[in-house]
Amino acid sequence: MRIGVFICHCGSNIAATVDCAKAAEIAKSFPDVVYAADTMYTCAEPGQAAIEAAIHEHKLDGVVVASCSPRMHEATFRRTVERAGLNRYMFEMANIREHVSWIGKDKEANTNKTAELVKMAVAKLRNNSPLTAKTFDVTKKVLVIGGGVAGIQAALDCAEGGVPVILVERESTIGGKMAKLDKTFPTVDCSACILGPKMVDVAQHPNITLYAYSEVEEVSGYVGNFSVKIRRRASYVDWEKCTGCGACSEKCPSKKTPDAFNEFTGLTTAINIPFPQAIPKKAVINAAHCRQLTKGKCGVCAKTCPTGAIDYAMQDAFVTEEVGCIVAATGYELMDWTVYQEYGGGVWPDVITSLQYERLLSASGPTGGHIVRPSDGREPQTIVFIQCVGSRDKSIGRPYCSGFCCMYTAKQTILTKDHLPWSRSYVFYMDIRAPGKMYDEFTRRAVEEYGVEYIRGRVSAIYPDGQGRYVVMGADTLLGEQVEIKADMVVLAVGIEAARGAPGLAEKLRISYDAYGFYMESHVKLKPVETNTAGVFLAGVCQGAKDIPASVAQGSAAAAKVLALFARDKLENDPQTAQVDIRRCVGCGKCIRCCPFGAIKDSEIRGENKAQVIETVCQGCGLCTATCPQGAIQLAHATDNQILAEVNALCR
Amino acid sequence: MNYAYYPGCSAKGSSADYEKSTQAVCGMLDMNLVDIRDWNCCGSTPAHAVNTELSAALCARNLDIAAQQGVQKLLTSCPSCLSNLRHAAKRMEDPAFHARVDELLDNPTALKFPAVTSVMQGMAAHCDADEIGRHVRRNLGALSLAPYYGCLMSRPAEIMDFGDPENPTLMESLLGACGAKVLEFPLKTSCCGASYGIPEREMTARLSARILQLATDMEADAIIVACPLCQMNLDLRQKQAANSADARFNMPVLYFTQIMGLAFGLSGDDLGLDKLRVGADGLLLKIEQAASAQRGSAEGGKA
Amino acid sequence: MPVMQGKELRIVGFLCNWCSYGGADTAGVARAEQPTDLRIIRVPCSGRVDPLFIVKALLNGADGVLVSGCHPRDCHYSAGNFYARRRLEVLKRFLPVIGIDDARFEYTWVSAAEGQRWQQVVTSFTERVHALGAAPRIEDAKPFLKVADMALKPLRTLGTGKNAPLEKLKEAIKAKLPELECVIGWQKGYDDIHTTPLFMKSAEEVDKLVWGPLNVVNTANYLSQFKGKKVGIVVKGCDSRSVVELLQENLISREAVTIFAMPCEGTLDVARVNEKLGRYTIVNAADSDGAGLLVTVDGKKHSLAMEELAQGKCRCCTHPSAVLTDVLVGDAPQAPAAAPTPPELALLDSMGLEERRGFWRGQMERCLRCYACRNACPMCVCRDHCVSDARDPHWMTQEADVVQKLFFQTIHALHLAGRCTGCGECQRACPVGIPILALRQQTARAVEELFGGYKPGFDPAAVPPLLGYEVEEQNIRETRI
Amino acid sequence: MRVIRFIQSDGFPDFLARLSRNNRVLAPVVKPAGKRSVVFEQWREGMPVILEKTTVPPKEAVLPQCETLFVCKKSKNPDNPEDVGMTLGTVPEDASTTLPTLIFACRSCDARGFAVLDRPFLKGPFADPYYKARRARLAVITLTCSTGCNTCFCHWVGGGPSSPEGSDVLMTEIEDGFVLQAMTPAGEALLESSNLADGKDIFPKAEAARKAAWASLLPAPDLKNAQQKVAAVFKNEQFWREHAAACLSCGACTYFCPACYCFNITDEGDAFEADGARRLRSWDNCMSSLFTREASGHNSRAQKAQRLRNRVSHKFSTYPENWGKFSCNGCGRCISNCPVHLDIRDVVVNALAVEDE
Repeated sequence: MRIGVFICHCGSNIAATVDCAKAAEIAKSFPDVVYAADTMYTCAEPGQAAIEAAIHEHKLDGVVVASCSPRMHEATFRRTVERAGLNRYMFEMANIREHVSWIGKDKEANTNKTAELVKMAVAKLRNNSPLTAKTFDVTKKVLVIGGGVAGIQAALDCAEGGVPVILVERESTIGGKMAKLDKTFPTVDCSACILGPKMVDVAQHPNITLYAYSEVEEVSGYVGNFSVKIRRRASYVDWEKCTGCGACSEKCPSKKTPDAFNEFTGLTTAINIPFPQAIPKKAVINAAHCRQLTKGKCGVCAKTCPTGAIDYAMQDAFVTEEVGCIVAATGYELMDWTVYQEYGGGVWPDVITSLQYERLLSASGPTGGHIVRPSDGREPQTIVFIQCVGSRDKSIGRPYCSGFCCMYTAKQTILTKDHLPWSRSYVFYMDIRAPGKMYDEFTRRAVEEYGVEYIRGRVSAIYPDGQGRYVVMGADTLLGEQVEIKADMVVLAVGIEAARGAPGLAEKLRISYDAYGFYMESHVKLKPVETNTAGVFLAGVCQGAKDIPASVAQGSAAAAKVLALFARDKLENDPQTAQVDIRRCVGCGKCIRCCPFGAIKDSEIRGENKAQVIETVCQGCGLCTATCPQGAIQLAHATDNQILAEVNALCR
Repeated sequence: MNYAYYPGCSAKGSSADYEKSTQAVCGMLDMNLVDIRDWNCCGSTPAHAVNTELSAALCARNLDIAAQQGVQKLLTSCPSCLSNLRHAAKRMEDPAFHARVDELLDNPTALKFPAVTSVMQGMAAHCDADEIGRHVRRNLGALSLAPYYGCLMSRPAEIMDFGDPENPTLMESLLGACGAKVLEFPLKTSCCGASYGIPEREMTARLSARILQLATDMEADAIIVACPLCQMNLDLRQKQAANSADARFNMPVLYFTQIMGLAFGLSGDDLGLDKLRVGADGLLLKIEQAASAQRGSAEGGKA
Repeated sequence: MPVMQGKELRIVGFLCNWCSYGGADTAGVARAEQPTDLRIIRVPCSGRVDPLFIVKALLNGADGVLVSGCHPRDCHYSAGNFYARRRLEVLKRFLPVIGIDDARFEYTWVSAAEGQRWQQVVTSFTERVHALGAAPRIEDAKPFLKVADMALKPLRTLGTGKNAPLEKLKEAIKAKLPELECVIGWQKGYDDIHTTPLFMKSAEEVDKLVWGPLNVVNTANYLSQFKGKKVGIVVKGCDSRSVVELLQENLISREAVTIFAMPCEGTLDVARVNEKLGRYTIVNAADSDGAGLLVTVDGKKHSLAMEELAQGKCRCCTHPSAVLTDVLVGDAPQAPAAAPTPPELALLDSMGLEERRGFWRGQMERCLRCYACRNACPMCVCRDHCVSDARDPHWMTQEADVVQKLFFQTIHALHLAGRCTGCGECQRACPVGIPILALRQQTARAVEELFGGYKPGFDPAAVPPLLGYEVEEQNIRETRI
Repeated sequence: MRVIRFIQSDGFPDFLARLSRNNRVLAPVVKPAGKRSVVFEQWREGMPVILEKTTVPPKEAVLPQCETLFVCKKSKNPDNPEDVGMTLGTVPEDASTTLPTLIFACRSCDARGFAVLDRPFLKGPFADPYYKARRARLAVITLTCSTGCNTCFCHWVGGGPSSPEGSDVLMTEIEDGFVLQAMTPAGEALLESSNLADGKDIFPKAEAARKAAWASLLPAPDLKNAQQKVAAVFKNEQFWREHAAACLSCGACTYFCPACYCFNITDEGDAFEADGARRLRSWDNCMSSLFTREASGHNSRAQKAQRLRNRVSHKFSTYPENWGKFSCNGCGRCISNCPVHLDIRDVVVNALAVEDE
């Protein structure tokens, strides 16, 4: 080989504590090095030009740059050598700034260390070989998982961009949590009024295929070419025939079915349509409460249905869809707040969650929009709102802020005053977090215009006073006093957690999730929509707490990522993937067992089992290489011999 | 069956009725409580507030004596004693602390102390609900009882090992086994004011009043306690509490052993009921009335 | 390039690209001053770090090796560091057995944000290595030869299988033989006190089958070469555990193998038998009295008592009966529930690090690299593709020095971690009697301690510990720096 | 009759010390191990010698397990990094190259091994200089065997317990001492330079002992047709498959054979490093599949049956074809060291029994 070495001064960043000229001189003694120089700013235009010139002049076929971290400029210099006609992988970098000049002042030691790092880079480079990316086709179709507002937005934006969308929703209707809300902050406009049209758009858009009451069963493949198996759960109603007339529900004799859509604040029928604006507006039988399905006799709905859509024998069905990208928008759930024994642990009927309160406020809710106590149906006079129930509480393992509770609590107090003008509302809060546009003004309105009493402090206990009311004991930390309020109703702003089943889906999608089940974005700041699995994007609360505007924005952002990816007809892989030497492979399958990405499969070659890497799925971690005892599978650009060359440069 | 027992100072004075009823009820349950020899005060409230090591030394001496007697499990009635003994045992697990305390005591103490637990837990471990039920001679079904543990019995949870620190339920089980109607009493672990009855009389009165008020509002016939100090604040100072809340209370405050003793058919004398400031006559009357009503209906049935 | 004399020591770091390398960058950006000894090798993931890189460095002059990856759950590749944690922890427990101070190797987790922590990690690790000083090299150690006491008291009744229902077994084999390519067993070898593997294809050949304490060869070794064919195998308890491992690794399929088993009463340590008999020309007679063999060689009678001459592994064998069978003939004998530390390992346990280095130097000097150990190992599945002779990857040179030889044994031991059933064939096969089993026993002990008492060779469906992980490891204490 | 000397049983330390003045004396010693292992080691004052047949043959004295053939070093012109100079470095010296080697208490079979090695290394069209250098300075004192053993069969293949081939001195144990008989001029010189007593008078005792040893051997089969018979079964795949079935393809047979001499050449190290690049010659093992694996991946002996056939054929058919003698001396180590107790005698005897087609 003919290797050129460039030692960068980085102005005085490196040169102040490293003798760059001496290091370049030492580098000349290394094997295959035919050219070595020290340069002032290697990354600057003249520095890069010097590299290109040297490649041409000295017929270099490999380049080592000793400068800053490769995390900073490896991509830069790879482009440089590529411009000069070399393969981008015939380049190595020695980090002599972050790892040398900036962390020690001993110039002799630093110079020696620089020379050794260059020697290691040269040793590795001598074992490098050119790598080229492979191209492959893209299925220009996207799967959106979750039909809440984030998923709806992502689906609509993709569909508008001309991409066919498969939208999978676990419940029988899309709309998610937003569909359950009465009004939205900070404008106090009707949630159903702004979400409803979007839901209708989903139903009507020619590019969107909606699978409601369905779940993702299996995901295989890789960016551009995913294959997704979807389980369509048995609804016991043939949706092809169901017109959504609701006659079944009117006649259903099983009227004591818990109403999940109404957050169990009321009862419904075993066959029902969750709410009038449901999309799709189709009936579903709750199998656990249907008399026909549990006891084998009833059949009222089947008799009632004018289109004969009822099918008690229906089984789960499966469809497989081929897509190029996946957007996960699985949303959230309220955490199980009953761990708070001091708030009654779910025992006191008039201590309810904020989402239950939304249903009480909602005109389409179980009380028709009248605020009444679940225990006795009386209108409450004093309502206490407690924030951060299950948020920012390390004692129960929930250290994070749920993000939007401060705002909806303010909204709920305002709505309460509108509904019950003579009522009094108290809010126990830790801090008011209202950083959005018009948000702080909104909370101030609650305090200043609606006379809501905000008390900064926590509630230590709630207990019934024996007379039908509740004593709320708390602290007012601003006044340094204990507070006791006799309340008729208590509303808990319950913290959120990732949707039920989120980790399981993450494993199917091969994306990471945090300790609370929220999906991990690729980079907290710079890649908030991407995941570590190429082609899988995130939208909405599944990635972390966010309110409606942010969820919608992220839905659009995910769609933008999808559209950008689909703007190309072919995709390229990163060629730093594992490669199998089939002569050495004995087909023991240890690599297959370990691969975190399912990127290795068992294939038969001339009657023998051999490992085969799916290059487009391989992410280049090298776990397989460390696992294979005979070294038959080697991660390109980090092969055993390449790493051994570096070890041998240091230890012999 | 013999159990090593640490009575604590109150048992010999202000809560002699607790002691008397405890001995009586345990006796009926075949729990023979045997005092450890030459025990001393646990240090009560003041000691640990002044010096942790000196306080631990007082307890360690008791624990060491018990250990030397070969005791495996030591029972005590008073939550304050229990707390002190258990805290000391925990702190003594630290070898350095152990060494310093040994120095204070002029004697090396045992490396392993017996486990200390409350008489209430001891009782529950000794016999099950059915066994307790077998001893019931008086039907308490007419009574609504408010179980009140006080703040000390279950806290801190990691030291006291008394179940859910906010919502212990052991007393409910025992009272329930005796046939009483036990109220879900939300303030069961709230503070009564404890030893602040003297320096902060107003505050104590207010705290006790809250408990008494709730019990009254919930139409409890009595508050049942397990702590001498709670009993004193709620019973002896009931009038002070009433004054502070501008209310009137007439709430008997009995030790759980006293009400169990009543259920077991023991007499008021056996249980030291005469020591109560708010008498239990009303309770006894209600039990009796209910019993005669039942007899009446039973006889009526015969007729 | 030699280290700077008196100033630095040779410390090699393997850092994952995504977290720790970034953490080291962050430390640099923060100008967090650090000792200059460390040389960092950037790898994609801590899971890429083959523990053998570390051994290679430590055997060839590194004074310390540091591996750092993303914090658990933060791996860029989701699980690489979980695998790394298990493998590196096993390595950490292995190093002392070859005389390398485990304090010279450390692994830890540093995120890209933790510049300060990185500074502290480098500083404290460098200080630790400097406190230990320059690493002594194995080839400089004073040879220290010591022999393990193999004549231990057996924990179970040993016997010669004299009353084992061999005829019944033969009938069973004959019954199944028509469906099978062949059945692997043992036959009389070149004389009456040596047996050799038998491949039965006909009823006449079944009649050659022998049973007894001379059946030392692990028949499972031959199974994988019959992959794709239906074969039968006669096993001792220990052999059956190798069969289970082969099944676990998909090297054979359960349907294709028929397992015939008889409970084993122990086998003889043939090397010690040979030593006891001395040089002889001919075996005149051989018989068994149940407690041992009675042989007459060159007209002289010898009693080969099982109690005295059984293989070390047989004395405390916990599973004399096969753990997996299709045809089991005979009744299972009594066996101890757990085995004590094996004698080879106990010997090493009794030594200090310097003695161990001397021990291995002295032992390895006579190794001829014949690889009988490797080829006798039923779990050495690389077979003709062993890295010992490969140039790509080029882990070892062909030089006949102690470092290469010990490195090979380390490769074998680490490749067998979590897979070795302790059958001892490696050691038995060694013509010059190097007690290499101790190295495998050490990895087995580490695996057992670390992974909930896992013992290989019992459950074909189990996930081998080093091919799996737990998010929260019960027995791994993670942060040492 | 050549020079004959006598040494008392307790006279070895003095004798060896004297020999060690000018020689690297390799003598058998026991290595403590779970399995008894006897190896040749350079004798040093106080080292207890054991007069047993060694586990490892003395072949290493002339053909080391691994030897550096040459060292190559590269250096650069400091002014012009493109100008790379290459020099041959010095091969690190060790006792095997600096001193003449004397093998003490060799056995006849092993001594005959040197004769087997000499033919291809010295007597072919090209003499191997590395081998030649060591061989020229090798002397062998052979202890004649007093009995046969269960695995050895020297008398099948032209040798015997006191076969002189390859030995400079034959040493035979008699009552309270040993008779040493020079067999070559080198042996004569060696004995003459010693201060041992003359042994001509008691030589008959030695002769009697040797005869007794011969007499103790079991009868040998006639191998005069072995070369032709082994060659004849060459294509009988079934024959070789059956005999190789139990073989593990390890090197215990070849590496411990005093007459196996196949080697491999590899380059290790880096010419720019201080220790340079080394060209190594190391023992190779024809039982390993790597032995014939070509760079293309093709392997002409992929099956172990083919490899066993090669080993046995080489010893009993092709080597004799070239050199007129078996390249097996019947030491039996391939039998005793085989992990699965395979027996080369069976292969040969069975080959003899195969009816010609």
